[in-house]
Amino acid sequence: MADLQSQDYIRRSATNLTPPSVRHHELEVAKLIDVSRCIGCKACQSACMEWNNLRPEMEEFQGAYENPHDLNPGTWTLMRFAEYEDEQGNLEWLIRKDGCMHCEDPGCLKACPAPGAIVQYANGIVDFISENCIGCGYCVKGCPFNIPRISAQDHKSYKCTLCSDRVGVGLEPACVKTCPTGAIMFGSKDDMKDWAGERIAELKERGFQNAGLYDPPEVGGTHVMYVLHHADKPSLYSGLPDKPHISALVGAWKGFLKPVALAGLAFAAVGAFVHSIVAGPNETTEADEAHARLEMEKAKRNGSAES
Amino acid sequence: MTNTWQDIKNANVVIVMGGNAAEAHPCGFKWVVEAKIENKAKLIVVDPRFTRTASVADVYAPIRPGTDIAFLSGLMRYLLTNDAIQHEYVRAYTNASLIVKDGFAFEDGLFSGYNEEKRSYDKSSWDYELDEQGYAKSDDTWQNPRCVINLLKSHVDRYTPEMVSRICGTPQDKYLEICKLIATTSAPDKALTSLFALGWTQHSVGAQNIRTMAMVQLLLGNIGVAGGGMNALRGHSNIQGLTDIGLLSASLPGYMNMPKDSEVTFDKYMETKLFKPLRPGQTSYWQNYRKFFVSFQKAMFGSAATAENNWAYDYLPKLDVDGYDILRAFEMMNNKQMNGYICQGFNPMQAFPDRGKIRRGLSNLKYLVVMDPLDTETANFWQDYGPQNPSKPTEIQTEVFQLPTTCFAEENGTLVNSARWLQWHWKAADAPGQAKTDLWIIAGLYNRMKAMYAKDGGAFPDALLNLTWTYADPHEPEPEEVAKEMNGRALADVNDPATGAPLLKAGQQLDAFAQLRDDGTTMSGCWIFAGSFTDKGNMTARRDATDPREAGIAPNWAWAWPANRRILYNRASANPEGKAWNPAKPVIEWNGSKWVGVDVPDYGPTVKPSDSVGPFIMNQEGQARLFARGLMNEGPFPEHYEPFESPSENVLHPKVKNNPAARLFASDKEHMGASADFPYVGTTYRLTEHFHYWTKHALINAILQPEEFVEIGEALAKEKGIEQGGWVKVSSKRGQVICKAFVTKRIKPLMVDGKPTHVIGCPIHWGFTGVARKGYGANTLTPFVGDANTNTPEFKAFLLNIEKTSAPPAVDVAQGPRDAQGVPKSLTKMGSL
Amino acid sequence: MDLSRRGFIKLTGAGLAVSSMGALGFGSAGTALAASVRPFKLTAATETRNTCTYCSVACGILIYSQGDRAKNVKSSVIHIEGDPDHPVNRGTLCPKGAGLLDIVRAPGRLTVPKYRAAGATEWKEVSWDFALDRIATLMKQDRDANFIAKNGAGATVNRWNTTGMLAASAASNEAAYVTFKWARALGMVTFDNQARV
Amino acid sequence: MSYPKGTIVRNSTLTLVNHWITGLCFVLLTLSGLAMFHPVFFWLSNLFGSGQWMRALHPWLGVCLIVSFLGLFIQFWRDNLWNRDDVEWAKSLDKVLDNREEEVPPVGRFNAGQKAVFWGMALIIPVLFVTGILIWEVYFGDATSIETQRVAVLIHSMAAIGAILIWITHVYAALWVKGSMRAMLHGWVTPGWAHRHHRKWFRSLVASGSPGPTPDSTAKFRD
Repeated sequence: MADLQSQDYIRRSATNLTPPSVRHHELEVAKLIDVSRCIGCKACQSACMEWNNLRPEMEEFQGAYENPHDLNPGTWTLMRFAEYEDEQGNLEWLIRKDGCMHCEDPGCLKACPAPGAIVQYANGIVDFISENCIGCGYCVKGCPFNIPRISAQDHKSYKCTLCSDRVGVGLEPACVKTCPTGAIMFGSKDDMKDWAGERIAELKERGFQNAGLYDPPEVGGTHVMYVLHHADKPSLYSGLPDKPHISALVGAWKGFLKPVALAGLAFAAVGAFVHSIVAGPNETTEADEAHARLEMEKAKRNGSAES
Repeated sequence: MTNTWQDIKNANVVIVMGGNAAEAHPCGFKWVVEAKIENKAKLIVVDPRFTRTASVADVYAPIRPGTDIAFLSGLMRYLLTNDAIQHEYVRAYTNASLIVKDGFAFEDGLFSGYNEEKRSYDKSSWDYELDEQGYAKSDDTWQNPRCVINLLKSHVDRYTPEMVSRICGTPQDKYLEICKLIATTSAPDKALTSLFALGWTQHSVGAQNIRTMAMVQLLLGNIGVAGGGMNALRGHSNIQGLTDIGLLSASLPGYMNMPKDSEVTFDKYMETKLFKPLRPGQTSYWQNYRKFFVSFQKAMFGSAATAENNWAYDYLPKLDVDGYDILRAFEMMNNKQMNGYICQGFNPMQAFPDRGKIRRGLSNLKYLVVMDPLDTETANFWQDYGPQNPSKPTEIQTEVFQLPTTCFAEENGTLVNSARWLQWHWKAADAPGQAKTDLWIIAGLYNRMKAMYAKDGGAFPDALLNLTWTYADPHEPEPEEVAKEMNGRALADVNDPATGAPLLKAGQQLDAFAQLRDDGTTMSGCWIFAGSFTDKGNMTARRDATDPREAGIAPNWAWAWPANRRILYNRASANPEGKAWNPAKPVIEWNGSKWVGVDVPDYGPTVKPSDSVGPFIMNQEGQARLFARGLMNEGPFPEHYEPFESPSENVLHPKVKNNPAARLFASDKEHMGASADFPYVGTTYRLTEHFHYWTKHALINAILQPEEFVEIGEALAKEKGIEQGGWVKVSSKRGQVICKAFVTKRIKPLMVDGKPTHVIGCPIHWGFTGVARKGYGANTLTPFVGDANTNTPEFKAFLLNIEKTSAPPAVDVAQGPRDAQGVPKSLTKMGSL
Repeated sequence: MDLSRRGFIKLTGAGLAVSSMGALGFGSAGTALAASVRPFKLTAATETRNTCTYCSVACGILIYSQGDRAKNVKSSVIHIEGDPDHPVNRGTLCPKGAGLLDIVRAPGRLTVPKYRAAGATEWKEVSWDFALDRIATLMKQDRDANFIAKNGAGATVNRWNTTGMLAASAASNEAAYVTFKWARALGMVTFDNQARV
Repeated sequence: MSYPKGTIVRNSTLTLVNHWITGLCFVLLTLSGLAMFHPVFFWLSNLFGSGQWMRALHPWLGVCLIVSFLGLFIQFWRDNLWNRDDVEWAKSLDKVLDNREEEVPPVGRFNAGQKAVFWGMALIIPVLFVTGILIWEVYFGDATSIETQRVAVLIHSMAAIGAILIWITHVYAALWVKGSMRAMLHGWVTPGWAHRHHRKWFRSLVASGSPGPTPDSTAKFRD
């Protein structure tokens, strides 16, 4: 666990010990995606590929502007396009940058069975440490946003790192820097919330009465937030979950089942042990052998008589 | 652009029409978003498609491709009838008050002086009535029915909202909402900015599209002010620079004109360049033309250009036609009138209309030279790439050279951006393999030809042998040397003509074009660049981004032509008394003794407001022109003409359907389709993921948009049984493309003259080279006809048909050229065939 | 000329706030971080200011190349991102600009002069001398055969219209001007550029 | 296989091999499964070389297990059918646990406890297999929805815990009832063992003169 030496972790997958917590005074960062400013140009996607040296497979045109057609191990962020007509028939092209939300309470980390394969830094970034990843796909099941993807080549899970390598040296993530219209902003979580407030006020002035911030409390808030013009209906934006939460099934699996199962197994083992002490072995006695012999001989005699 | 990119943030209303700024210029578009946020600006988008720009617009209206003039003329009518014009500005700064000659008329779609046989106008009646001193007559009261403003009113009167909607297919309510919003910027302290690009230029009425909007901006008083202007968002990193330096068939550097056949002598040439003021006291800066020209000739031919030989006037070729533009060049090739062609970083197989004609033209050449960093379709036009390029190599007798060049990352130099900034860039890496700079290659050809002519003689070698070539290394001039040459320097000591005080020492770099002389004592390769590389250093390399008052000027960042001026016509940002129209955003103001402000005045720095010198100092009137005089080929006022391929009649004047002054070659006339066979309106455009035909070589961009497709509306898809992502055959009279269909809600049928009209959108980015999937190229479909003034091809409005089809066989989509048996080599290599 | 961005700022004394990503990077405190996050890849790369080659917004870019320009290094570009000091783009780049690396290092980049003889079915790699000699010869032959010194009316026109040229739209002004000089001195009139389309 | 004189064959050689393959698979699956289930067991992944190896092997072991268990099932299912004796036996479970088996009603080849283990495993192993397939990321990760997989992974874990509990009972019973291990290692039991634990089975063999494991085995009883 040499990596804990960075003393930057606040959570580490499949680890029951408390990470170093003396250096707790770190700035929590956040990325704010203002959907109302986004022009869907995919610069973020381009910069993400470039900075992270990713080149996913070139696909075919599949009847949509989404290219590739979904997130994949080499596509950590993806512009999703939804043509939406409201009740009055007004067309809106709702374009959303999809990618890891860096939850405060990350479902992937909760589900991960490999110690240290998923970590959360004190600045809020949830990062996958490939060295420790075993490729089980539990993070996929744990994530409320359907983000992680397992590589078919190396069987490791991949997703946006929020450019932890850039943030670690004091820079902003590559997608943030490149965003031509400033639809992606980066800073402290508090500052981003303030800025979102200004943006929402402006959107309301422009007639978007339901404008709001997407920082879902069900996952403890996220370090990637959206300003939405229709915050009442996040699912309009290519299926952004209305109320994202770690599935109850995952909660059961990673929550109560773990202690209950351990207790059950321990109970069984201890029960057996106690029984072996109390009752002792069940041994075949000489009497049993004698009974058996008698019966066998009797049968033999009967058999001979018959023959 | 008249203004800067950052200045867009000062706008109150932004109109994106004739362009798609968010997709084609995302980083410039940030300033629109900034205007929305910081300035509470409203964004209007008018486009045949609901684009990504429209996705962030406050108001979007659809329009049928090729009908912008009707829309904008209707807008002018709205402004004039609702008195939503900035009166003081229009009166003082435009030619609204000037009186037009009696002979000028407009009837049934034609202006006075039309010659049907020549398809051109005698423009002599398109001018002002002059007084005895040769000045234009004027009526500031606008009572005279012949004054420009009244002629304009009656000219646009036909463009009622009903008529606009009938022609454009734009719903009236949306149209009127836009008119109303734009009208708000007629207030002196409000500004509208117009952002446009090829959506306006690529029409047979391209120049008039832009001119119409410029007139709107003048009526609103939005030229020269912060947050206003006409902002052409240029497409390529140095397309502005190449235009500035005159690499166009009829141009010389600094927007001087190539001599014509008729201008047999230098004096004759200068006769048309006198630019005598048309109003009293005006500057008419082009009066200095002779200084620019002589200094240019001195730069070109050095001591061989003398007063005695008329500054080597004969060394320059003379044009026998208006221009040898690209359309003419390929027409000549098809007629076997050309033997050689050099494509320097240019890919006409993708970029020019009617690809079949381009391929046939190149096949007729004796030799073709392609200089490019990338493997282009043009260089490979002779190869068989299957249906996307069905050439037969053995039948093509063209010798082809493909010369590898460096790209931006591997060389130093300046590029001129859309806002006229010259920005120096530095070499970051070595060239790959044997790739060489353009400077090295051109120098190599120059030195070889010079040696051959010096040794063997030949046709008129004088100009070549006397060309200035004084570079330290004649085989590869240093960019700094050439930059200094364009800036210009004194060839002898230069003194102030008024005081006799010494201004410049011989050999000293010029600080400004005002120092140019017509006596051969100065030289400057491109007069508008004078001041860019002075004895103080390379001004284009300046990196001070400070921007006083965050005005969007950044005066010390790089250098802008002319004279480091960032907003053109900025004198018009102040009222006639010299006070800013918008006190919150002054550009320059009169402080009692001189003009001061955040920008360099586009005006005499000490010319008093009371002198009544107009702000448009390059014009002979000193005023901007609502009436263009003879400067436009199809009329001094814009008029709606249908595209050459159009689904509807010209409802304004059925007899004159198309631009009467546009040139159409006879052979191309036969290749124009009729709406009976091709019932849908096609338009071509770029997608934000790609840059023209380059980024199909860049894997990242190929991943972001891998394959050729067309966009169609749901109604058309339903009518034709086309599925989302299904294969379609798109055809015009000139060719066909087989690609996928993107069925979208963003294109809706338009009601044009009572008929539903469908639009098919054709993104242009795919070809048969590169890492992206192989495509036909939208130019397979487009018509070979150009704008009447610029001959820019009509890519934006033509006729198409579309049919559902089945997926093509694998061999037809396989990458790479084919072998002699017609089998793609990429497949035989893999052994899968 | 000092090619680095920081060097230039010092040179001009502009005194701007500079985002010095190269200077940051890994000190001793960073090594522990490196155990978990990916190491910052630009720590000692050479940074050069340039301008995006695509559209006319002319975004400022920072090109990072491998190597410190030592004699024994052939530098190659490893990363490109926006120049935060540039007043127009302020560090941002569009999807094309953000992917510039892939055009600089495109598989379709040409590295060797090639020649295709009349009727040939294949390219042939040739030397620069062969290519330029042959082009110059072909041009001179055509020019000498078709040059129009005087028109029908006997006026000097010194025009050559049987060989034409399309000039680049992304070449520098300097390349453009030298091209202009050469082409016009030859009397070339069929001479145009991308502005037309 | 040869057996000592006077012994009864409890399990055929095929059964022995089949059982131990099943058992080995089960143990390895338990070790790897527990490693992926709870952090306190993750160290067990080292037994497989690494976490990645463990993750890769686990599902393949599962495939082996179900094939192997199918063999056991075919061999054992008939003798594990429930009958009245089992009810009686189950009623006397306290006596069984107290090692007073002589007071327990006689049973056939398998007693009710063994049958419960058999049917428990016969039920759970297919469940583990099916749910395991659904969450086998490498091949079936995209085949079903994530929600389905969440259900599957929860059922898989619960089923596995159930299987392990049964297994603990099974192993303990084998250790507790002396002679059982030998029956599974060498195949034979003493007549006394058979008489004590599976008297009806013993008597059916004696009556048929079969050496075991079933009355209809062809070999003659050995002296």
